[in-house]
Amino acid sequence: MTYEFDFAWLAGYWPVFARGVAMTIRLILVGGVLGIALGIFCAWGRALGPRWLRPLVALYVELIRNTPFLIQLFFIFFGLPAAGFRLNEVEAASLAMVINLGAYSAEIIRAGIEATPRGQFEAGASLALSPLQTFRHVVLIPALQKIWPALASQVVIVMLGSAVVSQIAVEDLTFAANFAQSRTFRAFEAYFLSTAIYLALAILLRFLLLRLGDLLFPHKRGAR
Amino acid sequence: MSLIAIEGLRKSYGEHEVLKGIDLEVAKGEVVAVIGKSGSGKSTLLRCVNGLEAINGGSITVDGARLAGDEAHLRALRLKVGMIFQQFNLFPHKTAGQNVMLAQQVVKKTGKAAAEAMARRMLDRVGLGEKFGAYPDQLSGGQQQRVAIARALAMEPMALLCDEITSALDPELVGEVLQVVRGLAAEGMTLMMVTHEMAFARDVCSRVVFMHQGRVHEAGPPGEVFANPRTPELQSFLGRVA
Amino acid sequence: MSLIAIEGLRKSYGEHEVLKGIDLEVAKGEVVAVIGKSGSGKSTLLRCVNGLEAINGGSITVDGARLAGDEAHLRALRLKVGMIFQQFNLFPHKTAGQNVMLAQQVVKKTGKAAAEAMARRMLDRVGLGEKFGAYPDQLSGGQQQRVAIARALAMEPMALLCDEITSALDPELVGEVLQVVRGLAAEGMTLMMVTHEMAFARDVCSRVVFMHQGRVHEAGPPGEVFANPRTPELQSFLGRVA
Amino acid sequence: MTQFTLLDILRNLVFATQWTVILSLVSFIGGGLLGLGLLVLRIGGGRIFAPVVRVYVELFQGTPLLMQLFLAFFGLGLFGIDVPPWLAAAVALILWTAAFLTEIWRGCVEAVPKGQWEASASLGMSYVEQMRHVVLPQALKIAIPPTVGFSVQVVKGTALTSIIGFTELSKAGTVLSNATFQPFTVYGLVALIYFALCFPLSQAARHLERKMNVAHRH
Amino acid sequence: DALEDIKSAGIIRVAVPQDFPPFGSVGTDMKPQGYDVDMARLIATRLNVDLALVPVTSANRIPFLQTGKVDLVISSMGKNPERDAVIDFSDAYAPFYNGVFGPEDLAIADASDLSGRTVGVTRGSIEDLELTKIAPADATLKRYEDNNGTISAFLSGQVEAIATGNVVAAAIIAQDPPKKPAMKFLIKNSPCYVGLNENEPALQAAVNEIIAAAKADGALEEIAQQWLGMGLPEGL
Ligand SMILES: Nc1ncnc2c1ncn2[C@@H]1O[C@H](COP(=O)(O)OP(=O)(O)OP(=O)(O)O)[C@@H](O)[C@H]1O
Ligand SMILES: Nc1ncnc2c1ncn2[C@@H]1O[C@H](COP(=O)(O)OP(=O)(O)OP(=O)(O)O)[C@@H](O)[C@H]1O
Ligand SMILES: [Mg+2]
Ligand SMILES: [Mg+2]
Repeated sequence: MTYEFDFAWLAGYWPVFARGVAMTIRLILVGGVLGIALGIFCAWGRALGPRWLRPLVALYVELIRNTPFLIQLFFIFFGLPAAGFRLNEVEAASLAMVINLGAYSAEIIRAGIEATPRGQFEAGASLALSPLQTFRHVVLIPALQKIWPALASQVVIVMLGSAVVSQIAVEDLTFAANFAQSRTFRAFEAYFLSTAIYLALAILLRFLLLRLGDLLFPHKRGAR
Repeated sequence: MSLIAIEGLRKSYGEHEVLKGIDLEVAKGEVVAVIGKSGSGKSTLLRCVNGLEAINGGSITVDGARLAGDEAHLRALRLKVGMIFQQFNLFPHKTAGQNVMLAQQVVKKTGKAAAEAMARRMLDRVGLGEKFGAYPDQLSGGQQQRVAIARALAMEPMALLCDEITSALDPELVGEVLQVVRGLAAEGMTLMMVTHEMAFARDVCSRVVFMHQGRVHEAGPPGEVFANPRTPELQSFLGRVA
Repeated sequence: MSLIAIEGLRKSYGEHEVLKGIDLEVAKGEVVAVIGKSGSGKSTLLRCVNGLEAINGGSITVDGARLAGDEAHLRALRLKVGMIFQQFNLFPHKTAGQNVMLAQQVVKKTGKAAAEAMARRMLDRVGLGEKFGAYPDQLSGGQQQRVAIARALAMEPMALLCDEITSALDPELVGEVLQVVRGLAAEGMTLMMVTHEMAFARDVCSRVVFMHQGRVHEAGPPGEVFANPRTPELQSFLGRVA
Repeated sequence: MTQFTLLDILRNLVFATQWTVILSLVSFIGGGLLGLGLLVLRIGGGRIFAPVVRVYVELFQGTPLLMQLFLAFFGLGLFGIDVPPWLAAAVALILWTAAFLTEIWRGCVEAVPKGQWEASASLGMSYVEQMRHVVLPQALKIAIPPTVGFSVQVVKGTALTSIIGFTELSKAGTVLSNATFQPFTVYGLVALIYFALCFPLSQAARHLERKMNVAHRH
Repeated sequence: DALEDIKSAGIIRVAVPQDFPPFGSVGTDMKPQGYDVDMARLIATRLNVDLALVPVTSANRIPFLQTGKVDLVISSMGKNPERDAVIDFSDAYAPFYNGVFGPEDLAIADASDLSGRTVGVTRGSIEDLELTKIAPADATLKRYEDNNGTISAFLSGQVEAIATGNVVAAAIIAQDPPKKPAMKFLIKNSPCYVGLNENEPALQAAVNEIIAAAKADGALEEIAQQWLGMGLPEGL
């Protein structure tokens, strides 16, 4: 079988791809920032929070981690309106990503918190810091620093996983590929292109996150 | 009236009773050395006085206020009594100066400028004026421990609890930390310190408390305690350490 | 002829030259104490002799064979020279006995029965005959360090390198380890040890080497070195430690 | 239009679940073996193989699994190589799983304290002997919880094989909801089945992790 | 030559949809059924070969064809010049009654009334292609992966109207949902074509012949009655 690759059609479709890339970036920006914020809150809730909060967080984390993202997306987009809460597809996709990353990052950040030596909590306490102040000023930053690479990987995974939001008509990068191929039947070219863009985005995103880590944690700690 | 008054203090971990009724008073300006074998409950005693452990019986009174378990009381207590740990426990993501400033700003709501001035004063006092901007892992163990002391002092506590603060240090660095403590004692700070440095205890302390199996087994001025240990346990303990 | 001969040894980490030309000979049966301030290069020296660090200049000769960087030479060297670390470094997934047996079986291809017999003998020798089946985390620090000694001895090395082997131990446990080392010295083992235990060095060692800023600054019999330190650096070092 | 009872839906979903399970097992076992080989190359492969493995990992972790499956199945077809869907699915999933497991395990090997390497070196062990007797046994132990944890991702990852024509659980869900117009029933059941598959795995991972923290504090 | 190959193998492999009723969905036994499936069966019978059905989605049906994993794609495909450049099409084999549907009280009479409104449609389907051409610029088309997405979007109120086949709309109404889709206007009646690889004139001719014959002898009419609930239109 000889197949001739042909990218001439791209002339008409590059705006679709450009918009798709922009949408994917927008989703991961919102999902990343809010997802990690939610993750921090949940990690705190599960490791140090009030007793009543812990099982709730655990339930949320387990529900999300043990079901596919696509199904979560469907429930948010198609299901929530039945409960009188309508989100458009972009909002729904963003929310799904926040909730998804929130659950995963909660587990990762919790590991960082639990790896914090007890002495740090005690030092905070003995200086009369409240538990919340100790968490905020003493525990959080070193804990985040410890798990930052893992967190960066998870953000990349969520970015790649966001490909399925095209199923609820979000016009992201995968949508662009699907859309172009549904018109031109140039499936290989469309998917090949989108794969290459995803790879570039993944590498770039990881690089930027690690740089961000350097900025957030300017002081590299020596080998423990 | 004594600054710290401990009465009938009991503390258990599960089944295991670690403190079996401790009575101890520490007057203002006193320097008390707590000695004893590993596992005799020295650390536990100090941690109870700092409210880091919930107690199972008896009472602890600091400056007239009895210690209760709720957050507000605990914070009030800890403002009166500072604690320094064997493992320094400096905050690794903050410089020496920020370590000293943090609690002032967060707990006492001191302004940044005032907190910084205080931090510089305290770091000067422990001989580390020029290390304000250094991170903990850029400091030697002895320097880290001195920062920890400065950090506790910056809260202007009425007493300091020190738990084997030189045990994690290389022998050469022990001196510089003890020098700082000696200075504090001379200035009249109330100190309660667990230590293995017998020579130091003899020189500096006004009273030595020997703990054994969760009780105060013997106590008295260092001259008496070290020269004429009455119980065989203390005799054997001193024999081994010296 | 000396067992270990170090000539003009240089070692740098990046820009930082840590050993600046070390000359040192250790005869068979000698017990050499290496002392010096933190960062003076003591550990680095020992690690070079054990081939754990690649060297940048000079030579190290053990029992007539010059140390080269390839795997075969390194293994031959390490069979002649054992090393014991500050942090014990026992294999946590193996019992005391298995810790001692492993290298015999894997490296020397000793049969299981012979390796076990040797392990029992060596554990007996360090006073831990009955701990054969215990896992490291079931042993105290002092016991763990003695297993580490037994493990090194089981390889029947010509010399042992000891890097602050008591520094991670609680003061009460130091004695039991030093007791074992004292026994080895008495039996004629060649020892090169970094230590902060000056009293021990004075009692047991045949020579003391004082390192300062990557050089051997002063060396001699302990009587001389401790009684009449010639350089101000050694004087100040001894003054601080003693 | 054909009428489906709830039982019909459930029966078909459970039937499709067997593909999910089979694919998961294949990718996990195959990916584990391949990952182990890659791990050895990654940490002991020197200047030639280690970077190759790094690029491999970057490639497979940096692109959507969906696209990997697509290219494995159709891409090879373009070159006239006719791979059956089960083979393409297995190969792509194995390659993908291996990329992640290699990285997870590398982290575990690096978590073994340096002192263990030094102690075993000073006893005269060669690199391979150190690995075999000292480092890997310890790394393996640390590796169990995250590995079991990752299996959850593998189970969910198999959903994407529908792109090459596999009717596993989630594809069956799509097809059924298109036939019945009852998306909530169908997807609700799908979610439940996934949860039933994955929850025990993640619980096991957590349990192992906790057990390990209690048992060994080295 | 593909036709030769099919005959000598004694089997024809046909890609059919599984997520696009009534053209392709599944029965309770998970076996494909629908207009496209019957069409495939018809072609196989008349070629006197066995039939292998390969379920596909809109995302992978063309790769299946191009990599030689199937001989024909019968997947309610519409034709456009771009598509025609990549694969070949047979004559039309099925009509497609597309309309825009909305709730009773939604006032839409023709394409221009879609101005400012959100319409759901299944991506890559004929109605997607056609509606894209005729919808005013300020109408928003939301393109879902499959019919199910489109319908769910309508029922959950995520879109105001949907473009779909009349049979699909009828099936929704049969479920008696709170929101019933009523026909607003008909999109151009655009037929479906069988897709096959380029440069296979023999196979193309054979398929066209079968389609013509089936139109003439009523076989296609029967299929249409069964799945679309109405006969073939004039001039298909
Ligand atoms: N968190 C804890 N849970 C259970 N038991 C504990 C805990 N902390 C301390 N113990 C036990 O309480 C006893 C006293 O411990 P403590 O740390 O007070 O002794 P210590 O005198 O400070 O000893 P050392 O000189 O070794 O520091 C010991 O038997 C110890 O095992
Ligand atoms: N792996 C390394 N990379 C870079 N620098 C190192 C490394 N190991 C040691 N050094 C540096 O080499 C110097 C000598 O270190 P070494 O550990 O030999 O000192 P030491 O005399 O053993 O000190 P100590 O008494 O604290 O153990 C120190 O300045 C140290 O910072
Ligand atoms: Mg203690
Ligand atoms: Mg050293």
